[in-house]
Formats: sequence, structure tokens, C-alpha cells
Amino acid sequence: MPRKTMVEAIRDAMDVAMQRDDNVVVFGEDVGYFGGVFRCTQGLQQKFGSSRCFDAPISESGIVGAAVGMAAYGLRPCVEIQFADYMYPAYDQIVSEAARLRYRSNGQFTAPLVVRMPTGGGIFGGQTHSQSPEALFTHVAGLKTVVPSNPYDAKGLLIAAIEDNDPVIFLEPKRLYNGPFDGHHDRPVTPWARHPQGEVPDGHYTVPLGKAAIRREGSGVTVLAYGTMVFVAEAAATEAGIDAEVIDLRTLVPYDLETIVASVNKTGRCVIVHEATLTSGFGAELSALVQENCFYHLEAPVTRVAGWDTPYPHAQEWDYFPGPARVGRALKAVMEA
Amino acid sequence: MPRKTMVEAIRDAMDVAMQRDDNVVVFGEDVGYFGGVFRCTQGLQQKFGSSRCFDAPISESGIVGAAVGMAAYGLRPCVEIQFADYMYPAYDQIVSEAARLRYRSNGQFTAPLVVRMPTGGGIFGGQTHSQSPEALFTHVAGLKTVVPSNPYDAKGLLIAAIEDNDPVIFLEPKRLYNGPFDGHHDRPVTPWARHPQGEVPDGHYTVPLGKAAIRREGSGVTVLAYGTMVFVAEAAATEAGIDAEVIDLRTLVPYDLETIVASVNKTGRCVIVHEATLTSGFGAELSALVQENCFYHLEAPVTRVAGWDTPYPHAQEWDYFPGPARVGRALKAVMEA
Amino acid sequence: MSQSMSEPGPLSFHVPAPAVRPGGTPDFSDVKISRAGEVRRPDVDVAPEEIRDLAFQIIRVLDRNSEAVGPWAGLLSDQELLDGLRHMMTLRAFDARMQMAQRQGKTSFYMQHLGEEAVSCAFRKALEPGDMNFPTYRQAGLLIAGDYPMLDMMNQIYSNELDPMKGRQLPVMYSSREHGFFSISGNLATQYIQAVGWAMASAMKRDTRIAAGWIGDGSTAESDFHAALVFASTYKAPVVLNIVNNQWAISTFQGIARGGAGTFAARGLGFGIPALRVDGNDYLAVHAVARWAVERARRNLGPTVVEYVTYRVGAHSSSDDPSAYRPKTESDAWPLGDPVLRLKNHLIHRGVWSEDRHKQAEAEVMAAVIAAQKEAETHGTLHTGPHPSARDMFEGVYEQMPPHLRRQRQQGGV
Amino acid sequence: MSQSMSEPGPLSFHVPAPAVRPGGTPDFSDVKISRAGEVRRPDVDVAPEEIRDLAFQIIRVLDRNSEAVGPWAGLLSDQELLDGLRHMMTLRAFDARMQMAQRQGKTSFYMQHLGEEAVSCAFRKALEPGDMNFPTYRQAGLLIAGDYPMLDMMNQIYSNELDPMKGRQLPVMYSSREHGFFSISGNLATQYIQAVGWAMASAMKRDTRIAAGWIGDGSTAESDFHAALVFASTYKAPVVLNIVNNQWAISTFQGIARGGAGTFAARGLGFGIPALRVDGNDYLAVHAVARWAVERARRNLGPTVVEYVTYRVGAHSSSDDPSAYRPKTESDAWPLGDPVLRLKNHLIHRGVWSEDRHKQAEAEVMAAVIAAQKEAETHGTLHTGPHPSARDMFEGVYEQMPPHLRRQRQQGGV
Ligand SMILES: Cc1ncc(C[n+]2csc(CCOP(=O)(O)OP(=O)(O)O)c2C)c(N)n1
Ligand SMILES: Cc1ncc(C[n+]2csc(CCOP(=O)(O)OP(=O)(O)O)c2C)c(N)n1
Ligand SMILES: [Mg+2]
Ligand SMILES: [Mg+2]
Repeated sequence: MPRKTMVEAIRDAMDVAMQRDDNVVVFGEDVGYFGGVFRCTQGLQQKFGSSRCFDAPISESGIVGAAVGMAAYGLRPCVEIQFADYMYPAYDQIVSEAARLRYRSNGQFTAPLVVRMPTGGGIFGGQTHSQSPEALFTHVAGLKTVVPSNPYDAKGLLIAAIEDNDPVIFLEPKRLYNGPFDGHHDRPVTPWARHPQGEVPDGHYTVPLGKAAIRREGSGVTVLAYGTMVFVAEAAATEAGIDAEVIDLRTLVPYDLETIVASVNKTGRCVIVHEATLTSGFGAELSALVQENCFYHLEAPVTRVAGWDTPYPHAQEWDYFPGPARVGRALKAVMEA
Repeated sequence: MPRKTMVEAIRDAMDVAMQRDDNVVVFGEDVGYFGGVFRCTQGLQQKFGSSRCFDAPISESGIVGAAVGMAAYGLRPCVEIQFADYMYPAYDQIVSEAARLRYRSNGQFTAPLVVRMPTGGGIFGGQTHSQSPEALFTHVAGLKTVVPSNPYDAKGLLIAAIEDNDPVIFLEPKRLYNGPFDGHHDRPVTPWARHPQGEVPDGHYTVPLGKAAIRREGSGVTVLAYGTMVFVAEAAATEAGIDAEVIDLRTLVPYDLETIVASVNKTGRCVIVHEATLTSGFGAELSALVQENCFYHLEAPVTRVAGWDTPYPHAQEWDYFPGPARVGRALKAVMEA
Repeated sequence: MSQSMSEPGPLSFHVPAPAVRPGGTPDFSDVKISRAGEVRRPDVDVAPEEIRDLAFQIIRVLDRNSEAVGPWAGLLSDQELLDGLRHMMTLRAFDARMQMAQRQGKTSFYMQHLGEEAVSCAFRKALEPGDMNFPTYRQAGLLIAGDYPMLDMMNQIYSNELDPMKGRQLPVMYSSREHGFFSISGNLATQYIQAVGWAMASAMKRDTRIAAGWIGDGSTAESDFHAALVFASTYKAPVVLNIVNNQWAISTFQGIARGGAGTFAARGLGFGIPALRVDGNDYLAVHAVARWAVERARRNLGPTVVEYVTYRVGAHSSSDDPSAYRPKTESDAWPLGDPVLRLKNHLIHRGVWSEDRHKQAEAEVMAAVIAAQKEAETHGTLHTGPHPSARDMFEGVYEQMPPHLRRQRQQGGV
Repeated sequence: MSQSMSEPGPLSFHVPAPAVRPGGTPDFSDVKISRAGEVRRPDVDVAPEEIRDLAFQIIRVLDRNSEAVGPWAGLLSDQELLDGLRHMMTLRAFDARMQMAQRQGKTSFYMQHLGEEAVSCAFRKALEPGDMNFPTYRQAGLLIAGDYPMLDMMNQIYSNELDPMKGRQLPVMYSSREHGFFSISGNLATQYIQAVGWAMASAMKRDTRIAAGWIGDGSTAESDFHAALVFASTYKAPVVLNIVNNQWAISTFQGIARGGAGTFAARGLGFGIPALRVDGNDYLAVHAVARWAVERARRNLGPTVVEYVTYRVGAHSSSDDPSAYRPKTESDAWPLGDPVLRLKNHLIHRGVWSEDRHKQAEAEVMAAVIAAQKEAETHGTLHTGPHPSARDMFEGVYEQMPPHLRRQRQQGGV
């Protein structure tokens, strides 16, 4: 089977979706002629023409606002925000418009659009190229929020997102674009070409929204993670020698409660890991859910490992990033509790 | 002591702050000549002139963006967003600018500003006059988030917020403007003039940011609430005949962990109540915190009662609003667990 | 460095204020008003640079003698004008009744059009089926003039069992795909750029339908106004960008939003977008200019900005009392008159209408509104009678209800 | 309704594209360039309406013969011009070294000014102490020309132990209150409205200091650009609103942001704000126009929009490769030449400079940059040597560290 990087898989997903449905259009800053600063849309304009893939002015609110109008017309826009850190100008259009259009119009108008954006740190991007704002979307009724962790899922989830009839926020952990990154920044990164999850089938397939995947089976403790943190958690478990079950949530909302609860009820312990700042991060929701649903099975406090409650620093990247050492310590603490 | 409505107390706070410090300025939509759609700034322009209190164009991003510039200059702007539902256009300026300015400039520039906004439902305001977006602020490092529940606190907290050297989001539960509302929408509301917390001293005083208040002592279960929900929780506890300790958080970030933990360790049970949508609401953070810090004292799952995960509906206001019946049911369930 | 500069004194802060406040005598003598028939009518494919001056004039058709004059006159038949009059009268009667219903507690909130009826009623008639408006809350004339049933509007206003929005949306925040009326948001300006997006989509699909964005004078200050102009100009989107300048936002006069600019229409000039201003209380002028702009869009010539100069006679909404911020007599002093009266007089002048027929029409229109109202009230009003269910509240957040919402609905016992 | 309309065909979608792409031959012959000395110099208190035409011309001082001509010439002394040349040369040398340091892995990221040095260097000299710039990442000339120590800039670029931002902010996102240089955000356009707010504050306090906002051509599409113009025009804020039109955003040419507009300066016209365009590669012209705009602000005459017409010769940033989207030779074809060369030639023409002295100055400037660089590197570079601590990471989020952050710092073991 062909191996692809995550960038290639994402591009492939758009390509497939655009081929199957004339109504799929792609635009964003530097997305057209140039193919995107991360090259995710490279070649799409050439292939589909500039009515289907084109450059947008530097206006995130304009991009999403126009997409809402296009979606109401009947298109399926899949737009790119250059970095998640730049989505705030579009936040009003996402929250007040896309998310509520179906509801407030009683289904007369809908907003089947996808907003793609690279998230997360690990590239010395500092405050404005490192953020993980997923919790700002999971709090909003009407949105779905997706975070793939590998090329196979990225393609399947993105096609599913484009085909979904509701607005989907698609967060792409940029540290994973070229290979699975386990937080060991001092070691060379394995390219996707040498990783089984780099195997990406040609053509159309979907990974359903709302279904988690168990990446590592175990019985000692459940680790809930998504994006880059899936690999960090796997590495941490292996290195700490802990029998952890690592769950890759893939979709944050709607979340896969069944898989989560089954695992925690089995293990009796739970560690939640994300890059975003701790307070009011999505980890809080997961912690609350686990506690509400598994209370009588819990043998230790549900523990969160997350970005510190500071802006994302530049030089202190690896002090900030919740790497395998920190996750490993949490795993051990939970096992000993 | 003089009795004041919450509107009067808030106005008084700005009046006092403006008198004590020439650098305090107040502006926003309809805030100047007219005195605000809720009348919170009435009379300030007349008293302090239109360089200190003035009308702004309908541009929330402009209002907060200009305030950031003014704060960097050395003023202490206290701006009004007409309804919290309209803060989204300003969200970028709040999150990317005000919240991070001190950090990124290593203290060379700071943003001592207050963004006031009416929040919450209960007035048949529908989707665009009812939201409670506090969790969108509590997730952001660098911000403080305050929610007063009565005139005394409102004045003291607002003065403290204006005097604070960091940006403060000041959320005013609009259903409390005229009197304590306990969720019994079919009964007449008690005016603040007949409520002890309507007693508001003249002149300067502060209620410190970061300190919760115990509104009702009890030993059976701890209820964590803020804003309107404080009164709903009190009513629910009384009506359900449950020995609940009701904590009014007052400040969400920084939160008063000490008071929370002491109470839950005492009662062994915890119910969290807020109007905002459940998923990724601030209740999730509270639930996680309680669970992390009181795990070994908990006798029942920490339970959340919150707005449903839908946009705020118009006609179904009282089906949506987490009133005393729903809170009471949760209290009973927790006591029986 | 400063050798050539004289030492300037301290700066001072400028806040625009209206010339007259409550208690004062309204005075609009400084409002520059072009004479009826005076402003030229360029071809629709004119180069934007050549008509920059039109952004500073006011296109008017009806003169003081109720005659239709000049190059923008002559587009509408007697019957079309009579229809227009009826639409405006209906909207006015509808507003009066619903305003009263709000005071009677039958709904939570109402927003009326008094004085601005011509803008949406006449614009609607310049569109073709399939075109899409992205309106604000003050363009119900688009529905009335498009024969959307009043009953449906009332059902929504009452949030009753037949409310087409199932109680989820505020009163007056209508939506009708079929009638080319996009769901009103309630958040100002957000829909202006959506209109542009819709129009872009139509062009991308090589369709023939066009879009119209709507915004108030005060709301032009919002950021999405800019996004709309940027996208419309970059992609030459087939959209008409309407600015309804009714002189007031809520308590702030247009000077707070307009600042030092000559006019709101002039905002279009910085984008190379043709910009016209029109007498918003002149049904014929509004229609003629709308036609021009719609034709430009339809012929793929790109966007047009149109500023309707009018006056908000009533309160901003049922929550507002304008006597706190402007003289009570200001609306009487407004120099562009009343749109209903002006069209009525024109029709009389044309010989196809009379005072008697007008009085009779008023009674008929009011009777129709009252009949619809009675009918609507049999289906409930906000606090009494049948109404949308708690189940409706949980539906429609997503196409399919996700598990967590299903659990919540169960918890809610519905 | 449509009787008078001919049946129009289907719409089509328009996406602006540059005339030439990689492989093509650059051609700027359609760029309208005013002759040096041609554009008039109005009084600073001119009515905005009277100078609308200036938004479509280019103010230039240096002509083809390196002579300073016309009404905007004659403001600067020989010494001031020699200083200006040195500033630009320093910035260019600084860029060259830091660009190389980035390639060597000594920092994560760099952004250079090649071809645009005149804009920020000359503007800086029109300001007074206490004035405040709200710059983008491409105005380091404001620091260099204001004698901010290069060493401090390098320490930040290297995120070393002396980094004045303690490692928290990206390289090149400088901040210096003392030097009138507001902390650069990294989020585009946000600071434009902040500049207006700062200027409003100065006016509110009856101060004499003024502000300057900075934005790139591409970033004018952002919403905060609009907020800035609205607030500046409404409150007549003492602010200079600079637009640096270097023809390119990242991979998109200015047509994507400008759309159908004639110029970026023209955006000011819709707000009644005087708008000038100036040859951004002409140190004398930039300085003269900056002076004019600064004086307007200082005299409480309100905001001015200034568009600097220049060309981004280098890559957008160290992460960018422009050969993928524009001809490699495009910068050579750029008709406004090189700002360093043009000022050098003017000084030679003036008789106060020579090729030899220039060569010598180049060596001196480079030596100074290298000396600073060596010094900076003794304090560490991004991945080696001493650097800001994890403790620094936890500090400064708030004035006082709140308990939850203190607990996290403990957890972090620092
Ligand atoms: C984003 C946002 N900010 C503020 C409001 C509150 N608000 C509702 S209408 C209004 C005034 C609008 O004035 P204008 O645009 O002139 O429209 P008009 O009511 O005159 O038709 C304001 C401030 C809102 N609905 N949305
Ligand atoms: C809000 C936001 N969106 C996108 C970006 C990414 N970005 C950084 S620079 C840039 C191009 C800016 O172009 P221009 O304004 O012309 O400035 P120039 O780089 O040419 O000086 C883009 C898109 C950003 N930093 N912030
Ligand atoms: Mg208005
Ligand atoms: Mg540029």
C-alpha cells in the first residue's frame, strides 16, 4: 500500500473529495497557486482550477464568513486557517454563525464546512505558531472537533468531515506532518514512510467521526490522548514499563464515551494528556466524564498532564511541552496511588 | 447602609474608580450619552466628561483593541460589551493581545483593562442575549475571570478588577441586575432593596479577586456555583431539604482552591452548577479539580448541572435553564449515591 | 529633527455628537440633499472611477409635487406601484399590531420598520426568484413584498406551536430559504460577508442567481463589513451590498460610525466598488437603484454598494426609548418625508389612487393583519397556549443527534 | 419585473492573479509611477476632500539623476542623510548576518527587510521621543535608526541568557517601550487598532505624543484594519496609519488584498482620512511624507494614511522560498530601485559621499554587526549555551503568580 506523510494524506483527502463532489471547494491564505505554507493543498488548483481551489485575502473572518455563505448556497467549503493561532478572528463566524445556523433556521440553512488548521507545538513556533485551541471548539454546541494522529486517520477523517453535513473543526498536529513524534526532540524523527500508519489507501474511504481507537492495549491504566500526545503517551508507557492502554480519541466532540468508559472500568486508572493549557482544557471535560461514568471503578485520581497555564514560550519549548518524561511520571504516580 | 441594585452598584464602582484615578476611562456601545442599554454607565459622561466616558462605534474588536492600546499607554480602560454574546469579534484582541502582552514583552507593556459584559439567560433573550461564555476565558492564560452574584460583591469586585494590573473579564449575570433570581420564574422577583446583599457601602472598598464566599453552610454536600446559580442552588437546597454548603466562587480564575477543597473534604460530595453549556464548561474544570484534590474524600461522583449542549433557545427558556428543580434532583441523587 | 515644526500645544480628544439632543430643536438643514431627478444614471458597466461623485449625492425620483422625474424614473407600472404601496402599508400595520402584542406580553421582543418601509419593500421587487438576501432584523419588507405569509411571521413572533423556527430563534429573526431570505443571525454584520460568500458560490457554479447583503449604518463599524468589501472586491462577487442609513444605531447617531467620512457609501470607493446613495424614503428611487445594482451583479460586473438614506422613526426595538437620546420631534423634521405618504401622493398625482381608496386600503390591510393575528393566536403566544416542545430544543443542533445530547435529552425527561 | 433586462448568461468566478509567474518575464510597465517632484505638497491642515487624488499618485523626491527635486525635498541636512544611509546599511548587514545565523541553526526563525530599509529607517527620524510605534516584524529599522542596541536584538534572536524577552517571544518580535517600539504580536493587524487606542489615550490625557500604526499590504484585509480606520476617523486620533505595500504577502500578490481598488491608500478615502502614497525606496520621500503625517497628528488634525510603495526583495521569512510563486528576477525589474543605492548616489551627487567612502562604510558597518554578533553568541544561541530558564517561562503571565501557576511551577520542578 502507498505510504504517505500526513501532509500528503490530507492533500489526498481533499483531492478525493473534490473529485467525487463538484461542490467541494478549498481556499485559504496561500492555499491556491502556492499550495499552502505546509503544502497541504499543493496541486489542487492546477488540477481543479481556480474556481475550486484559490487564494484568499488575509482575513480569517472573511474566509470562514464566506465559507458559511457558500455552504448555505450548497457548496462544501473546506478552508484552511494558516495556523490555529490565527483562528480567533474567525471565531465569531464559527461560533455564532456556522455552529448555530442549522438550529436557528430549523434546518432551512446548514453549514457543511470544514475548517482545517495546523495545531500544537514542538517546532519552536512560539506563541503564535504552537497553540492547541481545541477546548474553545468543544465547548460550542453545533460543532464537531476532530484531531487525527496519523496519515491513515487524517485522510479518512478529513473525507468524513467534508462529507459531514455539519461544521467540523479539523485540527492537524503540525508536529506530526512528517512523522510520528513521541516527544524525544533530541532523537531523529521516524518518517511516516517507515510507519504502518503511514499506509494510506488510494481513493475514497472514511474514518467515522465520533469513534476513538485503542492504540496500545493494556490493563493498568487508561491514557486518553489525541494528536501528537498519542505517540508521547505510547513512548512514556513503554519507557516507564507501564501496562497502559492508550486511547486515541480522534474525535473530541462527539466523543466516544463507550470506548473511554469500557477502558477505564477495566483499568481503574486514567491519565489524560494534551498539549493545550491545563485549566479548562479538553482534559477537564474528559476528567469530569470519566469521573462521572467510572466513579466506582476508579482506584486513583484521574490525572491530567497538559501544557502549563502560560502562553506558549519560544525558547522553553521543551520545558513547556508535555513530553514522555512528564507523562511517565504521571503514569507512575497513578499506578502507585 | 444604602441599598443598591446590581446595576447601581456597578455604576457606583466605576464612579468611585474614576474619581480616584484619572486614568480610569469607560467606553462602549451606547455607554456614553445614553448610559448603556442596561444603564450601568448612566451619568458618568455627565460627571466626568466625554474624554472619560464615551460612546464607541459598534465594533467589539475595535473597543477592546483600542483599550489594549490605551492600557499600554497607561490608562485603565473599563469597557462594556453590550452582551457577552457579542464578545466574539473581540475575542482575538482579548486572547492574543490583552492576555499575552505582559508575558511576551517581559513586562514592558501591560494591559490593565476590564471588559464588562452582561451574561446568562432568564430574560427570554434567545441565542444572542443569553450566553455564558466564561469557559472561553478561563482557558486563556493571562486573563482573570470574575462573576459577581450580588450588588455588594459586584461593586467590590469591579473596583478590584479596575485596580488590578492584569486584564480582567467581568461577567455580569443580567438576570441579577434587579434582584436575586432563584430560578422560580413564575414568582415575583425580590428587589435588591429588600435583600441584605443589596447593602452597598458608599465610597471605596474592594472584594479581593480569587476568593470565594460560602453563602450557605452545610455538611452534606458542597455546591459550587457562581452568578445567578448561587441563588438557584440555595433555593434548591432549601426546597429539597438538603444540608448543602453553597460556595459562590466569585472569581473563576484564579480560583479559590482552598475553600473548595476544604468544603468538599468536609462534605464528601460535590455538585457543580452553571448556566453555560455542559461540555467543556467551567464545571468540567471544577469537577476535575475537585476530583484531583479530594479523591479520597469523595463519597459520590462529582456531578454537574448545566445548560444543555444546544444553542440557547428562545421559547424553551425554562426547559433550558438549570433551575431549582433540576439542581434539587441532582442534590438528591448525590446524597443517595 | 523638529527645526521646522512650531511647538504644537497639547492634543485634545474628539467625540462626535449630534447637533441636537432631547430638549433641543431638530435641525437637518446641514444634510445635503440632491434635487429629485438631478443625479445622473450611468450605464451599469461604467468604470467605478467615473462615478465616485455618486457616493456623495442622493438619487431621488419623487419631487415635491409628487412627480417622478429624472433618469431614474419610469421603471414601474401603475400596478407595480400600487402593489408597492400595499406592501408598505401592510408592513406598517403589521408592525403596529406586533408592537402592541409585545406590550401585551404576547412576545418577548419586537423591532419595527416605521419610516423605512420603502427600502426593503422596493428592493425586493428588483430581485428574481432564487436570489438570496442576507437581511438584518429591519428588512421584513423583503418577506411581505415577496408574499411570505404574515401568519408564519406571527407564529414565529409568538413562538407558538406553528413557529417555523420551533421556538429556537428570537421573534423577528425570520428565515425562509424559499423566499430568498437567509436566516437572520442577531449578531450584527456577520451576514454581510456571508452574502458575499453566497454570491461567490453562485459565480463558482456558473449560476445566474445573485445575493444581497444588508447592514445598518451603525453596524458598518463591525469588522465583518470590511471582510465583505475585501472579498467582494477581490472576487468581483455578484452581490449588492446594502447599507441602510437610518441615522441612528441604538442611542448613537450615525456620526459615531461614520466618523470623518463624507458618507457611508464612500466606504466602497476605497475598494474600487461603485457606490450609490439613494433616497430611502422614495419607493421609486430605491427600486430604480436596486435594479441598477442587481443588474450589475447579474451581468457579472461585480458588487455595488448602495446606501439608503432614511430615518428610523420608531424606537430601536421594544426595549428602547429614543426620547432619552434624541428630540421627540426629530422624525417630523426629517427632510425626506414618509415613504408611504410620498408614494400615496405620487399615485394620486398619477391619477390611479385617491384619499378615499387609501383610507379603504388602510382598513383592508389592517383587517388582514388582524385576521392573521387572530389565527396565529389560536396556536399560542409566548406564555400561553401551545408552544414548541423541549424536544424541539434538543433537535437540530446537528443533523443527527450525537450520543451526549441524547443522554441530556433523557436527563431532561423528554 | 425583468422586462427591461436582457437575459444575462451564467456568472463566472474571478480570482486575481499576478501578470507573471515563475518562468515568466517580470513586467512592471503597468505600475503607474509619478515623476519625482511632480506631486504637490499641500498644507498639513488641508481638507481631506481636496487631496483625494494623492491617494493615487506616488510622492517621490529623488529623480533619475539622484537629485532631490520638488516640494517634498529639502528637509534633511547632509549629516542626517549620511546617518540615514548608515542606518539602512546597518539594517541590511544585520539582516544578512542573522539570516545566515538562522540557516546555521542559531535561531528558529528570521525575517529580513531587503529592499524596504528606507521605510522604517526614514520614518523613525520623523518622530519625537515618547512617540510610539506599533510595528510589524518588518520595521526593525525603527530600532536601528533609533539606536536601540543591536546586541539586544541579537540576544532576542538567539533566545539567549540576555534575551530581553526571556525566551518567551519569537525572534524578531522585539519590544522596547523606551525606544517607542511596541511589543510585536505576530498576529497580523491586531496592533493597528491598538495604535489608534494609544493615540486616543494621548489625546484624552492632553499629551503631545503621537502614535504610528504599521501594517503590510496583505494584512490590510484583516478586520482590525477596519477597526483602526473607524476609530481613527471617529475620534480624529493623532496617529499615522502606515501601510507598507511591498507587493507581496507570503505567496499572494497585492491584488488578492487590494481587489478592484486602485491603491491601498484609497482605503483611507472612505473614512475621510487624508491618504498619501510615497515611493518607499526613496529615503527622502519617505521622510518628508512621514514628517507631514506626523505633524498633522501632532497638531491635532487627526489621522493620516500613508502607503509606502516598495518591494519585498527577499523571502517572506526564513521559512519561505519565493521562487515557487514569482520570477526570480522580479526584484531586479522593480522600477523603484534599491533604497540604499539611491541614497548613496544622491549623497555622492551632493558631493558628501564617494564610492570609496561607501565601501569603507560597508566594511565598518559589517564589522560592527559581526562584533555584536560575536558578543551575543557568548551569551548563547537557541540550542547551545546559556538560555532563559523554565522559571522565566512561568513568570510574567500575571503581575503576581496565582496559586495554580505556582503549583504548576512546583510540579515542573523549577
Ligand atoms: C455583534 C453585535 N454587537 C452589538 C449588538 C447590539 N445591537 C443590536 S442592534 C444595534 C444597533 C445597530 O444599529 P444599525 O446598524 O444602525 O441598525 P438599525 O438598528 O438602525 O437598523 C446594536 C448595537 C449586536 N446585535 N451584535
Ligand atoms: C492573523 C494572522 N493570520 C495569518 C498570519 C500568517 N502570516 C504571517 S505574515 C503573512 C503575510 C503578511 O503579508 P503583508 O501584510 O503583506 O506583510 P509583509 O510580510 O509583506 O511585510 C501571513 C499570512 C499571521 N501571522 N496572523
Ligand atoms: Mg441604523
Ligand atoms: Mg506585503
